[in-house]
Amino acid sequence: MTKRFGSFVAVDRADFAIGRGEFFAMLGPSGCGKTTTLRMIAGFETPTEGVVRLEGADVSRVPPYRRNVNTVFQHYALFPHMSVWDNVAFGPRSRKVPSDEVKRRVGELLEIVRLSDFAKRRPSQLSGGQQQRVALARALVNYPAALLLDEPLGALDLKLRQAMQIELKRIQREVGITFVFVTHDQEEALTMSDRIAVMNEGRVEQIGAPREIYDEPRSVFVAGFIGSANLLPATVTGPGGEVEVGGQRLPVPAAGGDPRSGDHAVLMVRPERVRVLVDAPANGHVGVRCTVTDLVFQGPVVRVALAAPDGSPVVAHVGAADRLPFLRPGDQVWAGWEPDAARLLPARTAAPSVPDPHPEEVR
Amino acid sequence: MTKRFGSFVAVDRADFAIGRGEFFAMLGPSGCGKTTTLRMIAGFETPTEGVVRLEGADVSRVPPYRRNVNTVFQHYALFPHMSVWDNVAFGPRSRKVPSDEVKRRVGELLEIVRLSDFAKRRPSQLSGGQQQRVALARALVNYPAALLLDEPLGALDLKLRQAMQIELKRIQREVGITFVFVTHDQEEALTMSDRIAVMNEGRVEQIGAPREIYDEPRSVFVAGFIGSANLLPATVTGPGGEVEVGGQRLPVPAAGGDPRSGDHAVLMVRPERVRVLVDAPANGHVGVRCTVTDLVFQGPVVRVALAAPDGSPVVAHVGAADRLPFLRPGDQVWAGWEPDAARLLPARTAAPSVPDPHPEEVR
Amino acid sequence: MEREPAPGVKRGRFAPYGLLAPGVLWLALFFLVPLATLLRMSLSSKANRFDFEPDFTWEWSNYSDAITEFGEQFRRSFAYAGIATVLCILIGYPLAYVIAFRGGRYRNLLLGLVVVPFFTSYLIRTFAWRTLLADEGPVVSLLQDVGVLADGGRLLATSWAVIGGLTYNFLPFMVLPIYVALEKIDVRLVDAARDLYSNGWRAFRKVVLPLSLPGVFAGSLLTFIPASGDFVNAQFLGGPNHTMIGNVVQNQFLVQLDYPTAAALGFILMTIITVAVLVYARILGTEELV
Amino acid sequence: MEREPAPGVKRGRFAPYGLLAPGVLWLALFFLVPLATLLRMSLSSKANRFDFEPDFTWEWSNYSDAITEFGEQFRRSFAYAGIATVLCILIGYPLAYVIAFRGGRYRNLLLGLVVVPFFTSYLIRTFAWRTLLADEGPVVSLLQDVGVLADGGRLLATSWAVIGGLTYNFLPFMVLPIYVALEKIDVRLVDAARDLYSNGWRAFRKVVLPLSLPGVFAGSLLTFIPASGDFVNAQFLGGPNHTMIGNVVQNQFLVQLDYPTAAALGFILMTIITVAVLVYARILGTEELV
Amino acid sequence: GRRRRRRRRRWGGGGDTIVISNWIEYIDEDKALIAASEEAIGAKVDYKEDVNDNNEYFATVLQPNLGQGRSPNRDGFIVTDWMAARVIGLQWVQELVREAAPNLANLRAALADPSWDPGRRYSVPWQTGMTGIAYNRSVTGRDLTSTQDLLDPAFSGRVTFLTEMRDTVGLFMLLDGKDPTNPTFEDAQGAFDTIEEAKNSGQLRGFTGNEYVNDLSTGNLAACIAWSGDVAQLTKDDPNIRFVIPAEGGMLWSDNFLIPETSEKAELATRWIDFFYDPVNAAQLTMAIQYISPVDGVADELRKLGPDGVALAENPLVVPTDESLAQVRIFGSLDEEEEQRFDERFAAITGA
Ligand SMILES: Nc1ncnc2c1ncn2[C@@H]1O[C@H](COP(=O)(O)OP(=O)(O)OP(=O)(O)O)[C@@H](O)[C@H]1O
Ligand SMILES: Nc1ncnc2c1ncn2[C@@H]1O[C@H](COP(=O)(O)OP(=O)(O)OP(=O)(O)O)[C@@H](O)[C@H]1O
Ligand SMILES: [Mg+2]
Ligand SMILES: [Mg+2]
Repeated sequence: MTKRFGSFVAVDRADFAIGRGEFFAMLGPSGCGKTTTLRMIAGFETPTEGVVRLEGADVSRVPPYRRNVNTVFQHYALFPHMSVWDNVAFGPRSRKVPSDEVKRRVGELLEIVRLSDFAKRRPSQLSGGQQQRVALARALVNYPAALLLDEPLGALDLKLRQAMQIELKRIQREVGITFVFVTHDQEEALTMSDRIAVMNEGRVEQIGAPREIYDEPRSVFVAGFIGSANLLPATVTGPGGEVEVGGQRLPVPAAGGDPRSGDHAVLMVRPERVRVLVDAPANGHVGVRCTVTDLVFQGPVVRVALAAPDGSPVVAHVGAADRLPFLRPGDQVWAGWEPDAARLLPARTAAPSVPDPHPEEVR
Repeated sequence: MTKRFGSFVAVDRADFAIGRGEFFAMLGPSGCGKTTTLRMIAGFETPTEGVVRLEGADVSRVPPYRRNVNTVFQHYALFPHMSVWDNVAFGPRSRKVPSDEVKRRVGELLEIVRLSDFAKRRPSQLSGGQQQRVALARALVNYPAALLLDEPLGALDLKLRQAMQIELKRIQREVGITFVFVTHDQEEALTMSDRIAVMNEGRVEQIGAPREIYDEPRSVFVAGFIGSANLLPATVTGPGGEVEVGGQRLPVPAAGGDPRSGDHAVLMVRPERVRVLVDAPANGHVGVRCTVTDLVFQGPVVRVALAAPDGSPVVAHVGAADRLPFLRPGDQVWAGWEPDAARLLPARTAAPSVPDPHPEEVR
Repeated sequence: MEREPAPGVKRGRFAPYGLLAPGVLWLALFFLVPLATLLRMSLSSKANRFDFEPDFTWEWSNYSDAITEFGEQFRRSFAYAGIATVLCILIGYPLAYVIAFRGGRYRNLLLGLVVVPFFTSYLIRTFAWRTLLADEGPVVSLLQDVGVLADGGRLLATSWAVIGGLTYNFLPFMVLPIYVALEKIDVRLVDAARDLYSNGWRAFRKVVLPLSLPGVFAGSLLTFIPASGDFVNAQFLGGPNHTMIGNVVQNQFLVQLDYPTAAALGFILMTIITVAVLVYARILGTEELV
Repeated sequence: MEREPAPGVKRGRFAPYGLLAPGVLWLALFFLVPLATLLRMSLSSKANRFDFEPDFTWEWSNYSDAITEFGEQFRRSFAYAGIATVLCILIGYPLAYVIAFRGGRYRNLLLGLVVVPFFTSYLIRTFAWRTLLADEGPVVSLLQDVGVLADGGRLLATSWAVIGGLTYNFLPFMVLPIYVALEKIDVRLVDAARDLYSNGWRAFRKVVLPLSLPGVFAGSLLTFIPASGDFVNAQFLGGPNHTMIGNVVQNQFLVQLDYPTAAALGFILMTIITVAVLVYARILGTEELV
Repeated sequence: GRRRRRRRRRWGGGGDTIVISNWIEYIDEDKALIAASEEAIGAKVDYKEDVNDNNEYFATVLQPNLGQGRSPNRDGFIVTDWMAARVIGLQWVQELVREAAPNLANLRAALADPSWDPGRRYSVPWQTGMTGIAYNRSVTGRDLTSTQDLLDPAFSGRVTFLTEMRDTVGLFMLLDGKDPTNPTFEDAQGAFDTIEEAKNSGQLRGFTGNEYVNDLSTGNLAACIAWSGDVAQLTKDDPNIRFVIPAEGGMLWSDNFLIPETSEKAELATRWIDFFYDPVNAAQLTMAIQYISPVDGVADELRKLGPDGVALAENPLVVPTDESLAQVRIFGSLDEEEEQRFDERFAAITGA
């Protein structure tokens, strides 16, 4: 399906199926069309082209209230004139659920989102995170067949987010809801979802299980967008999977496609697979010579920034438990990795980490 | 300073100083009073008790427009009747900056937040993340002495967030702005800030450098809130720092205070310092026997959930490069760590990871 | 509508204090002085018809007499004005709604179409209605054809003509405030309601309507107040059996020169309307209103 | 005020279609028919004075005659109504502002205080003003004391009395819509403006005022339209040199029985006001308005 | 329509009923006279006080009904003479049933033969009054005698004229030496010019209905054109308020009873008005409302009604002396076109 606002293409031929009971995450840079896609699924937007099918039936023209789908809106859209309790009770009451059942369910959901004590307040008297939790409760209380969540946990602190993630998972297990999830928290996407769709500029770039997306990205964009990745410009030198990187020849397992000798490509290695070695890599490891440029403490890991001989940055995440040699910027070291930690990706012109809207998209 | 809404205490005797040019982060569970604290600094709330000083002078009653402080609001508060460009130009124009200077600055800032092509749109025509970036640009364009940011990057994807973090750091370096930052992204807080204040239920629990907060938390709440922590109930058995955990005696460096023998305490170990060992820990490591309960792939690390003999959960983060024995739930293993990886904290009644508002706070 | 200040906002600490001055001045000049003058007048007694400075004698009988004598006109005024207000809501709300939510770029034009007929003067409008409702006019024929009206039936000089005229004349006073209120409603809230299984009607009833109540309330005041004091419609569209309190007041003032009675009538009118408005506010939900 | 639909919302797809019916009915019944009747009448010519069913003869001279003959009253009407509207904004906006933003829990009460005096009838209010402005009345004495008014000066039967009366009578029509608009403004936007170095006045001018313009516009219409067609104030507060077009219309209708001229006057009035409103809308910023 | 006190409405039922429209407060307060008239004619009288203004009554009751040949549901109504002339001209009224009304012979001779209803076939006066000048002696500081005095610059801005065209124009025609009993538009030019100039120079404060009485008594006005009936009351309370018939002459008007063409009870209606032409009943009416009665012999009957009656009989504003009657004129009838020219010119001056 495609959606245009005037001549602006917000979603461009997105085409995917979501299985029943699946936990489906959508990732993508800001403004790439995630919210618009969700809104089409929920029924607030009619696709300019294409159709939306729910359980086989074309629902492109079915109004939202007849789709058994609920949404947690990015902007919450809480009813300002109702108390928290009434906000949450809105859905069940619309469906004429008996009032003691409503009471029970709302109580339960407020308990889950830890807002039982705030039931009588108006949304405007809540903090941002509290409002988000009300939005979550308001959608969950309906036990819908599918739940569309637009960054539902973005305003919550890590602990609460984790607790909510667990609750969501539990509800999914118990009720069998299909979750479609927009998030900017990659860890969240990777931990929670069965499959992930990575979107870019209105197009779906890759769909797959988290591990697949992480370990076997199909494009430079996906590799760069999910997790961090060292992307080294490479030239294919041999058909068997040998490339030249920064003047050095390295063996590499080819990713899909059949790179021909001389092709320009990109070699990807995840920072956590990069080891910082004082000596040239040995026992099966390969690597390039680098200069240390920076060291940043990041809680569980230390981030070591290096520069390859051709100037490309290489980052290594070194666990606190790994005994790291004492390094200072300027030191010469080796960045090494096991050959299967690297992947060869087709080169792309656009820099993947800068999701700049192309000028021709806006008129 | 203290702030009450009616009888509800939103901020309770927060008392801290922020140095000039400092990057100061505020962390805390949802609804703990971060936004309220920021609003008092910015001048939108008058403290019920206490004063706010800016550069030594009491400004508690100075209106916001005379404080050289700008805010990025949690809800953006973009002017709906103005274009993106006019929103950003609002501050400089208020200060009667000459119009070509305004043009230059606004252009520059829109460039930085990557919205140059959206300058003519209304805020309602932007995606959530784009709106947030406008809010950021609108505050930054003033080069204020201090910038208060209330989750300014929450709606941005990881890449863009990182790019923005770098821009913020650069601006701080160049202009010497003091940043006060509310975030739910701990990595952000830990990487970017000079000091961190951890708040809980309106109170500031600990203030310190990121490393200090992470490595030497002063309370169970802080330990549990920042990063993940294994918190094992312990009983102090010897004055020299020996505790009993799950039937085993372990040496441990005592954190502040002087635990007396027999005291109940909590032993904290970060998951990334925990190694999963098939055999009893050796060469200086200590540890407890555990049962594997779950394994989750999380991108850079594998999260191994264990259960100590007394049932307390223990989590280990094992890097992808660490050759992990093949494990299945139910396997018996050892959770081991170096003695200096553990810290002994005073026990607390309230479970720290559940920031439940206490009923007596709400009337 | 209750709109609580956003977290911890003290509304209007930012109000320039100078702004209070007009308010105080207004209170004194426009509120207290005329009201006091009127109150005094309403409790005075005239020595004779041409006693234009009646003595202030706590003449409460002005009130009781006015009520017994003109009770019928009072009842009629409030009945007519009330029905006209309800009709204005019934016609004006959908109009405002359609314009605000479905008007798209024609909103200005549509709003214009609603308001433009009212740019002709009040009297002309009333006269136009007279032509419209005339015994040989289009409306009567239509109603007779469909059988609503008996063959010899008429509309002019009936209550319905007066009510119709009031409704017609005060419609923009209903449409505009409702439009202003509707126009501000965040459509995303309607999306949310529809997402939560509310069909259009329920979404309207539970979200749009409550949020637009201040407009309905303002519109009702702007319609009911002038309608209940009106005398033109009753005079030109109604018969002698359909006079309203406005006609009585007009007569007392212009013809009888009985200012105390007229003032008493004004006060009674004011009291009844005030009570009516309070009751109305409560029905709409006071708490919701402001 | 422009409020663009939230990302990709098609406004009002949810509008129950039945709601359109009253709109169409309204258009036909209230807009087209009376307007057509009136237009026809305005182009008819009378055989003699008591010809109450004039022939439709494309009598354009009705228009040209009306303009040449009553140009002065037209000018005066628009001047008075215009000044009264401006005064209503100047008095009413601060009032509405203070109530909406500083009223707190007294908002209902304060709003009541503004509106209650208008619950007395229109005529009574006008007469109360006459007492107020009388040559020996409090206002004249005050103005004479402070020297604004010469010793023999008076207010009654001057333009100022008419303008004052119009202002007083139509104030609630200004206050209520502005209040409705102000009441919906998100105070957090004001916070944002103040944060960005705007003092109260600039925050007001740049944020509150633009966001409240629909209310000001609606209020201006509700004030200007009836004020420009009014005849009561000019009759009772003004002198023979202060008559307005409403008085002319009244005279044409009631005394001269010249319905074609009256209808032509109505149409001219309508045209001029429409143009004035369009100009006004452009000044306030059309695009901003709806 | 003019005087008031409290009244009670009573409802009669059954039998023959006639419906009469009259000005408000134009009958005794408790309507004993209506009850008496009912007895006299043997039918119920539905007495409606629904005439406020001639033009308005014409526009709201007469024209919409009689203009389309429909009954206004009235068997009699009372309007001022020029309006009576108009409806007679439009043939909306029917002849009185003179045979049934012997008392009508008591009509004062001066009123018996107006140019617009020769021989009073269609109309008889209900009450009459004089138009002259009223002034507040304490403001003017002198007595006024002529219409010319209204133009005294000393009273600038403190003078009003009447909106009733025939009264105002009539006085100024007399001042101009023209005869308003046979008015032509040419004759009236001078009067119109004078009035217009008074307005333009600011001499004139405005054109009024009878609300002038208020301003006159409070001193806002120095002098004005006024009706005798109003001033009769004012003078009693404040001797400084005075009424004169100008030396050049004043105007005499009457309110006339007419029977709509559609009425089927013309005879009953005629008998009803006849009741008030019995000098005894006429005196009762005068006692109650203190206007000038059109009935001969009222003065004598008044004197029989005690000291109040005697006082009224002596009051020249209620029972005018012969010489003051000699000074007043009735504004003559205007044909349709002339009337329109008069109305238009006058409206142009009053600003409407
Ligand atoms: N206007 C108000 N009236 C009553 N209580 C309020 C109001 N505004 C905020 N609160 C309460 O004060 C507490 C602190 O709110 P605050 O907005 O400062 O939280 P926060 O730390 O910013 O939370 P979050 O991370 O969810 O945004 C919350 O419990 C909230 O419910
Ligand atoms: N009403 C609208 N008119 C024009 N363009 C719009 C409108 N709504 C959204 N867009 C544009 O469509 C694109 C996709 O918007 P969408 O809200 O789907 O993004 P998103 O992926 O949800 O982004 P974010 O992560 O920032 O919320 C954006 O570039 C946005 O500017
Ligand atoms: Mg989005
Ligand atoms: Mg907050």
